[in-house]
Amino acid sequence: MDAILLQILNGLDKGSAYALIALGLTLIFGTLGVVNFAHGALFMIGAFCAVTLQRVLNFSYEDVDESQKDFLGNALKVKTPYVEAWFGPEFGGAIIDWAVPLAILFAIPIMIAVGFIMERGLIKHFYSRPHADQILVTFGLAIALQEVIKYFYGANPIQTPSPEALSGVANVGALIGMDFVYPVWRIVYFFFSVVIIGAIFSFLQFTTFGMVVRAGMADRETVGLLGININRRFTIMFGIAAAVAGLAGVMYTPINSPNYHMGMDFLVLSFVVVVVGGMGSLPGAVLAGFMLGILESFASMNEIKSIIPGIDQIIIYVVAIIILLTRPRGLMGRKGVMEE
Amino acid sequence: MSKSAFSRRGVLKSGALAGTGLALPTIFTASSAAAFTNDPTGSSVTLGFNVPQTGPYADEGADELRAYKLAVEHLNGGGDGGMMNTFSSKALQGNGILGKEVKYVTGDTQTKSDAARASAKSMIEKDGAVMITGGSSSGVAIAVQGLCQEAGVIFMAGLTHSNDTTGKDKKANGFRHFFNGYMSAAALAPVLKNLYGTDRNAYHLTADYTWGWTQEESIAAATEAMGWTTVNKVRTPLASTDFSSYIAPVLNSGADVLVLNHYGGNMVNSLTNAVQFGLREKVVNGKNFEIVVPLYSRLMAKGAGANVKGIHGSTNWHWSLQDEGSQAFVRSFGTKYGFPPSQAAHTVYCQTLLYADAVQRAGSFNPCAVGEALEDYEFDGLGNGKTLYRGDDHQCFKDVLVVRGKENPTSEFDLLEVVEVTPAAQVTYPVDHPMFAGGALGSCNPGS
Amino acid sequence: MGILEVKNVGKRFGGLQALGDVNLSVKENTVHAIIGPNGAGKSTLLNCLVGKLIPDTGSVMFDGQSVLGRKPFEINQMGISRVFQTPEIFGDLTVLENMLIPCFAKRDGAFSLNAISAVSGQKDMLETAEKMLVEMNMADKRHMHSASLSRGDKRRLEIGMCLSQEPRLLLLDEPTAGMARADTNNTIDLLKEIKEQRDITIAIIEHDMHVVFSLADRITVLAQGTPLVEDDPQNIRGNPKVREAYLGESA
Amino acid sequence: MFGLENKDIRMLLVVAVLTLCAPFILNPFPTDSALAQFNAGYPDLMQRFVIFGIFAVGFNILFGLTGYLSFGHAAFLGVGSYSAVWMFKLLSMNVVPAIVLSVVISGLFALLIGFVSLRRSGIYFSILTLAFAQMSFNLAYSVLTPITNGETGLQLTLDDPRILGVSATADGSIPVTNLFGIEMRSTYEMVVGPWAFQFNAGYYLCALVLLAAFYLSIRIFRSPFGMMLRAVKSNQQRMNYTGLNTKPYTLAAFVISGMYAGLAGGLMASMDPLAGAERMQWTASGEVVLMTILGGAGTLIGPVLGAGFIKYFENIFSKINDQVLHSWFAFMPDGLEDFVVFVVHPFIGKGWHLTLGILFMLVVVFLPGGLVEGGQRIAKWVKTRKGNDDETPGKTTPAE
Repeated sequence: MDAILLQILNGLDKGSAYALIALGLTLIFGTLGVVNFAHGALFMIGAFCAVTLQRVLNFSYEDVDESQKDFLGNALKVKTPYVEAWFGPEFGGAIIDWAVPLAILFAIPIMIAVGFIMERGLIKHFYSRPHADQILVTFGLAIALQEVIKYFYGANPIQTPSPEALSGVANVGALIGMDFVYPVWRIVYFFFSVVIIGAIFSFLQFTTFGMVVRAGMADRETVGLLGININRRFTIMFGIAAAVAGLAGVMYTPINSPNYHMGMDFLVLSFVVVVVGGMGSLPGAVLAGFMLGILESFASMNEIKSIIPGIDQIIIYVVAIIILLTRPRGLMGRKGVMEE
Repeated sequence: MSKSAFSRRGVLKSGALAGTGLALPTIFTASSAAAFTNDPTGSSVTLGFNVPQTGPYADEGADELRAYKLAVEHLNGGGDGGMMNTFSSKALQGNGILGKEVKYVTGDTQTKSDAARASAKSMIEKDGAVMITGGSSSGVAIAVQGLCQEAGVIFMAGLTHSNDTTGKDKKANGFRHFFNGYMSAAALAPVLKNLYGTDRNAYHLTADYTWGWTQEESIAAATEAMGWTTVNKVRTPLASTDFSSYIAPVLNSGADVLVLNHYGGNMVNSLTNAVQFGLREKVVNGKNFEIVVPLYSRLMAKGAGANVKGIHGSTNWHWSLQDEGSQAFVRSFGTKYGFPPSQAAHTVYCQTLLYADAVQRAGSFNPCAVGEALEDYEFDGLGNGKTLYRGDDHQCFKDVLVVRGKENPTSEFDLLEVVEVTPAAQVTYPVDHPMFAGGALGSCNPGS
Repeated sequence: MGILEVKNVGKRFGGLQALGDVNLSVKENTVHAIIGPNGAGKSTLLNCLVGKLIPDTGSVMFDGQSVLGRKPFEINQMGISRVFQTPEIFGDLTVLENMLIPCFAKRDGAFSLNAISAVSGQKDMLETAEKMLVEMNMADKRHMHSASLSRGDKRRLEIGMCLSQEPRLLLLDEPTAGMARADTNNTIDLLKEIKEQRDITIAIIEHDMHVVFSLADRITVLAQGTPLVEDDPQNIRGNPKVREAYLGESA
Repeated sequence: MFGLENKDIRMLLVVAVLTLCAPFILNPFPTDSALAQFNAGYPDLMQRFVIFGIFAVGFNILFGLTGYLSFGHAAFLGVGSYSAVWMFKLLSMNVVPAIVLSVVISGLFALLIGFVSLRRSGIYFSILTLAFAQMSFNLAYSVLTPITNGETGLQLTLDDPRILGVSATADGSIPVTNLFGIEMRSTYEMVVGPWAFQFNAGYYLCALVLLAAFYLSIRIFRSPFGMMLRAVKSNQQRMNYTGLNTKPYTLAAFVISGMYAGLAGGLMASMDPLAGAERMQWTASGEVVLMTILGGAGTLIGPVLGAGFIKYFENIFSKINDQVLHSWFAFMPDGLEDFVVFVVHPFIGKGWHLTLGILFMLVVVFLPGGLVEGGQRIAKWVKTRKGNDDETPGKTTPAE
């Protein structure tokens, strides 16, 4: 019983990353009709916003300590971050410790800017081009972006720990009268994603801007005829989608150390999530994200693996096939979206 | 029909059939001038450094490349000579190999067998490389080793830890300096016994491919032999990035030791996840829960950050070793590049030197002669103490380091500390050991 | 007994009764028009005839065989061709290729793995297609990309494609919708020509009374999913029920 | 001739000349010159050009004609390779049975996957094919190891049975692949002045197969079947209402392109008897998609150009290192040399991916029809210039 609850929790937590990425991807699909293979790269850039902030906060000056030796036998240079020197070791240390949450503030403007530049500079020219061209250009962009990151940060994963206070485990089982623990940061990630998803949905539901965008998703031409400048709004939506992917990346860094190809690792999966959810459906993407997360967690249980060996390797794809064959347009897809 | 498989650009260069302006077809046969593939007849000899330059192991590949360049410099008499000064064999003169200047070509394995073989083939066919070396994973090493056997050049493996490389997939033209899964287990087991006792329940998480399996098998056998119970062996998909769903069941499994048979990015993530789930603070059956990472790499340990503290594993070599050879290598590498070398860098540097030395001693680049010179060759001064290149399986037998994540690192390189140097005798196994059975070296192939 | 016999066909969409109890008989070699106000169920009925929709009740017989449960391509192979409201042609192909495809479909059936012989070597097919192009007055446009044709030409092409299959029943779904007067008249002339020169039955769904009265031999008026009247054009013109339900002042 | 029209014969002849003379064309620089780095005329790479050309030509029959974008075609290439290697292990080292088996098996595999996947269209179809291919890859890497040898890849060993051959040669090595005795790896070297050209038996086998495959693809493009496939892409609704059943058309195209992929896989294994699971990974499927689009989807020659382009970068650019750069720019003053090397450095060697990514973007932005369009533009430009020079100077030829 514990084991099952734990895997459900784990699935929700995995699913929140899938859902966040798929949400942005489907926003771009839905509004702009663009197949964005660079969406994983946006997630990765978000993660490297956190890495960058951590590096910036750790800019250090060096003191020579004669009592210690470095690897060549010379006197060791001890590094002290400027932040600690300016704000005192305690407060300065706390700032460095909270680098990842702080990076959210840092990442939002950067990601929106990246989104704007991408849309205005490149994607815009591809609205009326075939999907194949969109795939080629965004894939090229994704490769170029990740190579740039690799050039500056290397290929190895980079450790970006969560704040001390949010590390460790919490006894979540106690809430329901049981006893099992779960990492605090992963719980934080789950609630964070719920907040972001909620914010996006309310934004689309309750603002005029959101209403126009939703109308545009349903029928772009009609909205254009009303004399509303839908293109500018779509640019903003692209910025928002980039920001969502970026924030998902920032908060993901303590869970797994980021590296330059993490975007590609998520790319295929996020496409599967979006399609299983149904093209052009935001609730579908979120639902599919959580569903696949939970199923993936279950499939990795020993009890299930011993019945069907290797099921955890392929569960996502098996589910995708079953759903697409039984529900032609995924869970909640609309008719006629990307069926040609 | 010609039997010549691969080009010998060297011959042609010096042959200089130019001048006549005529197309002059030549067919090389076994009886032609060259007796083996890519016989360097000019004033230089070309080595092929085939390392991952893209993909997850690109940093390790870059470090290997640095070591190769250093080795070439030393072989050609440049720099401070590095380990050439401490190497027990004094055959190398610092004037290249057999008086020929050492040149090199580089390629990208992408950590994919196909790409690695394509790259190695281009080195052999286009650049006339007489030896291929490098790599950062066992799949690639075995694939390229097979290719070199067919092509008739020597393969000096880089970082490859699977038992199979010198076990069921061993080849007469392939040589491995790096240690393997069995040796890791043999070195680790006694240390673990001392630290954690004989009554332990181990839970294995294993990368689901051949390297992972051989290591899992080795560690399980060694720990079971000293009284531990293996609670479970769980295979994790290679493509996993988040291991939480595999870690969660460990919590209530009754296990008190977690063995992570992962390498590279997988290792960083699974270890990070394990620590996240509070396994290190956990107490099971009145004992502290422990995590073991049998194959450590300092470059990768960096990605796991503070999570490695206090966690034991094994490694082929570490820059903090105090012997003369290691010191010399760290000095020349560190002076040139500004940071200490990794174990991958060390092993490929050694391999390059060992190859050059064998050629020098054999007096020929012929793979069969080189192979003979390397087989059952005993040497010292390359950082791992007295070492034997066993002739029966082309595996090096040398001391293995048991290391621990350092609690208070003084710099970004100072992540591991050596706990014990397990002597070579303790990790040596008979050549017909069941974990290595099923293959045959075959006979050396000089090509042509 | 007509060539097309629709009996007691009904179709619901959720709570909406799109078709009530439709009975319709189309006589061979006549032009039968189906008219009715918007939402009368004309398109639903048409879709039931061609296999796009399956009616909940009733039967549809074509030449003595039921079409129900058959796929659109099977129904087409039985001899029913359909012209769409907005011309459906192969926009990426040339006009000649557009015309060739139905010829091949007629000769080779629903599927043929004719992958080795060249199209340009099939002289008989080319001849048939060329003949039809001449008939449609489009021979000079044969190598044009069909997507770049004018609306009127697309319509002619589509009708030509249907005719080259030599169907026994041609279904036309508002063939002049959105056309300028001149184009509409051209289309009427074309259809008249077809009617006179060929042994063909035509069923036409139309909004434009001018078209209906110029062409039809028989008219069924549909209202709220059920046939109101079926009669000759002159009687329909004078029928007060029809005036009330549909024609209103415009007649 | 060959039942083709004149322009198709011309194209076939061009391809024939290009492939048969590839050892010359791809080795334009003298062996000792600094630019020899750009020579691609060695057997392995030439084989790869041709094999991936076959793969892309086949993929184009599906994607270029019907518009169905399969993201799992690498699975058929992988299955073809495995079949061929198993044939080498069990039956004989002759490549003919191996290639035949790989085409048959991958055709059956394509029939199965196509039958299921073609129930959906558009992106739903793409994801279904992707899912099947990824499943094949993941399973081949792990639980199917007894058949695929997992991570290491399926290789020949000294104790393979090889019913119609020997397990090991007299000198104790694994026998090599051959075509009725002609060893695939045998190479004949011709030296002309400072140049050296390599003629490899395996390459010529691949080249002939490519020509046959290309010829077949021309026939398909020009056939009624090919026209029907283009009609599927253009308007499925009209297809259905013209009495045509689209499903068998798309399925046939899928199976044919799957068999092309299997042929490529079988040839790959015949040139180098190893089959690795990563041949089936989505990145490999993506690669053939990129090759086709890059070259020009729906054109005959485009996919071959795209395949050559990508493989050239993968194999030639990745091998350029700083040492090579320095030797190129050695003529410059020291400071400038270092600066130039510094600027170029990120784009070569380990940065070849970056160059490739940027080139993808440039091609798709400036040449919407792929490389073929680039070729057409150049041809037009040349024609225009010629027209100006020859006829009426000053009067520009109107664009078509």
